[in-house]
Amino acid sequence: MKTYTRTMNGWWRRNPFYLWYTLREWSSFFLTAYALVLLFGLARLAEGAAQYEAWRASLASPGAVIFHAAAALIVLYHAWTWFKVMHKTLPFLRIGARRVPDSAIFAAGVASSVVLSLLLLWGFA
Amino acid sequence: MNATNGKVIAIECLRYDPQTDDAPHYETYQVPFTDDMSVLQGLQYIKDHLDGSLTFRWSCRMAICGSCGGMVNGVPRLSCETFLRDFYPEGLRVEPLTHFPIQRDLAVDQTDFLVKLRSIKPYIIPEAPKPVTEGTFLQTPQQMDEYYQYSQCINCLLCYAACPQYGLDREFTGPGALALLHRYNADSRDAGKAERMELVNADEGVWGCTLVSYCSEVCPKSIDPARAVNQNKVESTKDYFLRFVAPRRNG
Amino acid sequence: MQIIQSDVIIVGGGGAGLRAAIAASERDSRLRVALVSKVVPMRSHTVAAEGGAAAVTRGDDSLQYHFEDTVSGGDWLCDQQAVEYFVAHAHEELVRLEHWGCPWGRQPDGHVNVRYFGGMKVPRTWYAADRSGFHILHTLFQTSHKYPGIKRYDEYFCVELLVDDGHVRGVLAIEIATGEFVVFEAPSVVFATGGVGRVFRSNTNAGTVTGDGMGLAYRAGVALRDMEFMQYHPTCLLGTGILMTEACRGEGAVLTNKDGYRYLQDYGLGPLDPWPRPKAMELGPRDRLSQAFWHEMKKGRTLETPQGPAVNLDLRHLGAKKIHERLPLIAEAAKTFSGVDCVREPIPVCPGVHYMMGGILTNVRCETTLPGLYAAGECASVGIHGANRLGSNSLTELVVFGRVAGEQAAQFALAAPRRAGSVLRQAQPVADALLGMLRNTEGERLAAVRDEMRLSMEKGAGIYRTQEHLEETCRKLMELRSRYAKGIKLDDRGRAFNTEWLTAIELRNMLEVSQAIAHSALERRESRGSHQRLDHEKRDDVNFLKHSLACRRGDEVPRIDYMPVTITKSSPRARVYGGEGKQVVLT
Amino acid sequence: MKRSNRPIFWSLFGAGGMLSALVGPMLIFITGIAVPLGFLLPRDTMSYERVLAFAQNGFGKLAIFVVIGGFLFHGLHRIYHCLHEVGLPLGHGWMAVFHGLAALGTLVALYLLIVIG
Repeated sequence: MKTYTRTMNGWWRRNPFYLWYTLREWSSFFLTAYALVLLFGLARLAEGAAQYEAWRASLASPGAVIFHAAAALIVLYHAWTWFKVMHKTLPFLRIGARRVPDSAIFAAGVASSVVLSLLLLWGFA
Repeated sequence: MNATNGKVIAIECLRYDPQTDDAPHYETYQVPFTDDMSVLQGLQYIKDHLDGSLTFRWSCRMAICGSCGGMVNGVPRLSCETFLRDFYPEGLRVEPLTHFPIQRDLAVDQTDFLVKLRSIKPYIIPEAPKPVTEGTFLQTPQQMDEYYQYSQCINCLLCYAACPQYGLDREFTGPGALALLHRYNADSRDAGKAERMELVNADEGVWGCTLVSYCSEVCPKSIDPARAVNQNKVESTKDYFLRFVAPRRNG
Repeated sequence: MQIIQSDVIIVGGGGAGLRAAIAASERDSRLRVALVSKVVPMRSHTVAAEGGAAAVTRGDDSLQYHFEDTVSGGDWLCDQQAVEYFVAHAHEELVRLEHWGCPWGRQPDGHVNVRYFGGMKVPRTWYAADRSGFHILHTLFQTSHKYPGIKRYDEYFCVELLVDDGHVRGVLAIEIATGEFVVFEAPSVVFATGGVGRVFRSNTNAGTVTGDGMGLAYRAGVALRDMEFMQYHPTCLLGTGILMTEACRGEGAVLTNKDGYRYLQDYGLGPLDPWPRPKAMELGPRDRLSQAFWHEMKKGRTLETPQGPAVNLDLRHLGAKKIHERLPLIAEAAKTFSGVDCVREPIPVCPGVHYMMGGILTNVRCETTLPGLYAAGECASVGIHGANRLGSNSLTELVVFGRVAGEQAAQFALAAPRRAGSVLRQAQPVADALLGMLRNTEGERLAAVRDEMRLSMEKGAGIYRTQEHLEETCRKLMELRSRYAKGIKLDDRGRAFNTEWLTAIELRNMLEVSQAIAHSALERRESRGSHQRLDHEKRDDVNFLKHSLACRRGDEVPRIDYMPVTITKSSPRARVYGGEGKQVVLT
Repeated sequence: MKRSNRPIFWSLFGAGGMLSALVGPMLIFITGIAVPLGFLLPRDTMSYERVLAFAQNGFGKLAIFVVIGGFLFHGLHRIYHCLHEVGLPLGHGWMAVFHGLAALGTLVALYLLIVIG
């Protein structure tokens, strides 16, 4: 029986939902790059003050700041989506006979992120 | 057909005839319509009055039989509960469910899904045989709630058309079948989880999913198949590590 | 032409067909059971059944009550032996469905819950919300995967029953995807092909409900029994025909006319109480409710809408919680297809053709008069529905008699000697004739003939019938048959997935089954159950306490014969509703 | 059917994903924007002395290790999928390669943290 199979070429452009998904997935390039920046900084730190300071100075370059701004935004989007789908990995949670709504799990995720981020800011300061 | 108040809408349909065509093409039909007409009724109008060779599946026309799924302007929808008025005056494009091979026009080959449905052992595997004379199992509404939403699947395959991972890799068992797998695992009457975990644990099982979750978005019965799949990633992970700690009796 | 050998062929993959296939396979796992269906089983029309399935369950109920409700509901045209078998085996079959995973509604303690339906003394309807048919079908379909003996042939359309020397030899089918003819050969065949509601214009039935099995059996010389009894369901969503289940009323919904008046009290269904009463008002039987609508319409007391006259089905007092728990599909369908939020507004409804009480004549063992041919489900007339089917008896019928048919067919196949001789001799000319349809260069459009048939059936064989209108319909059907014979011109000349061709073949069956309906109705000069004659308003037990049998006579109109009704313990009485029943406590 | 090794990879991916969702955006903001620009936080927040002290402290070592490792495992897991999704023919086996790279980066971090003392 002859059938026709369509290609998947450019599938991610076919639907806005897929575009947002792709953005979420491509946040990983930024996150990985950021981890490498940190790893690089750690290496400089191990090499001594001068090397470390050079690395630190490079962070203030416009290119680095633009990269970090983009990375922060995209990882923020990743965080949002992460909490948005978090309930899907969980069994039904119940309080008494009532199911905990998915929106509550999302809210709990966002709230913990906010609290931890503020703690982090406070820790650095 | 009722009076149409003179409104006409353009429906562009994908056409493919395996007997004569090597690739699909599109054909546009001008269809008079009323505001209560569904896309399915638009297609029926074409078949009855304009071109009897347009091929599509349909049956219940009330969103329960799962026959009439298709892509409407690129989105997987049941054509019986999608209305022409929402596409007026621009018109709409109707295509067969994506990711499936096209048999003819809007009809796709569903065989792959049917094979996968079989592979998940979609039936109660009881702990021990229970004679009918013993009456029903007891199941509280809360126990029922554990699987009930996943039992609502009408096998319309919209979730498969929504899943790029299935499109990219046909080995993936896919959202619909996995949601049904979970439906049985989560049923208090069932004791077949260990058997079904073999599929869950395989590369073809839940691991093809990257939680795009568009399946849950398009599901006409709000089943949330992505949840069933991803809950089973956790189950499979537990199964993977716990077997070292507490091996199952039957290995 | 490919020939596929098996032991039992089941035609139709709905509730009855699947149950028959499982029963045959359980009878002997070595049997090769071929399940042949024109759709993948889960698309079958069982899927659309909503309200539930009846079986005696509660302590205050009894088999006697279920029997009486069924027989009086059927206006004493039921075969009482069949009803006795049915009520006695109903419960075990529903329990079996429960064991197979059907998510029946539960009480808080985990026991199965039951609800009221029309014409019931005591609530006995098991339900899975208002998607009972959907759950039964999927439970059976999914459970059928457990049986390696069942081999499915999805999307094979049966076009002829093959009979040789008075014995069934198999069926001829078209593989839809390729358009190739395939012969399925086996000593026994079960027809579980469903109803024929699509011969009427306004109906609750899926597009597949085209009376295929009835047509094929009829062509093979088996009589169609009680075909004049076509049930109108009183509450269908206006404009679409989508069923608004009787369970709405079972849960407490009321029907009002354009003045907000509960009109059923005017039609022998009262009195109007502040509480629901079993077998009264909205809990009356379907035939009476549909007829009351007709009278309201004649009195000008229905709502006039662009889609025709309607009354209001009012659920508002049930409250959002109960509606969404018990009637989610209704709420969803009313919203999607009519834009009505049934929590806030009443749903506009009107009657629509719903169910064929008659069908292929069988005895209580589902045997037809043709050795080796069995029938079960809506396509069969096993005799439990009489002149009007009680709501929620049909889903139970699918499993009770689906099982009987499967077991009997298996038994027959195990005992049957293998017959020599080729089935192709009969199959080939049929296939050639059908292929000829693809070559017609002249003729009219399929839809034209089909639509004229539907309109004519609705006019002549609707809720109320008269000699004059029935005769006109009979004439029209003959005319349509000869126009069909002259030729239908198809746009689609190919064989692969040619649904236009298949629809044309369906239409052939529909025209013939329509004739059986119209002529049976013409000959029954009385009013009984769903068959109401304005020119013969009374039930006439002297002349018509008997089943009609429509027998095919080639191109002629059918011959209508009669056979006696089996009466075991309930002699005909007046059929009384309303009045004396006690208060209903809705759970 | 063959049991997949994905649970190992998926756990690491998930742990990194959770960590990056909880603190990722703020961390990037602090180290990449706030401190370098002296915005909200003083520039010397990440002075050599402070960061060295942090990296020599047990808690600090753990934090740096977990952040770099977690982000790498999460990130490279998803990069594998991204490349697969744009059509590169990367079978299931390639997952190990990407996680191997993440493991390599994590080991380098571990080495550096030990070297720093």
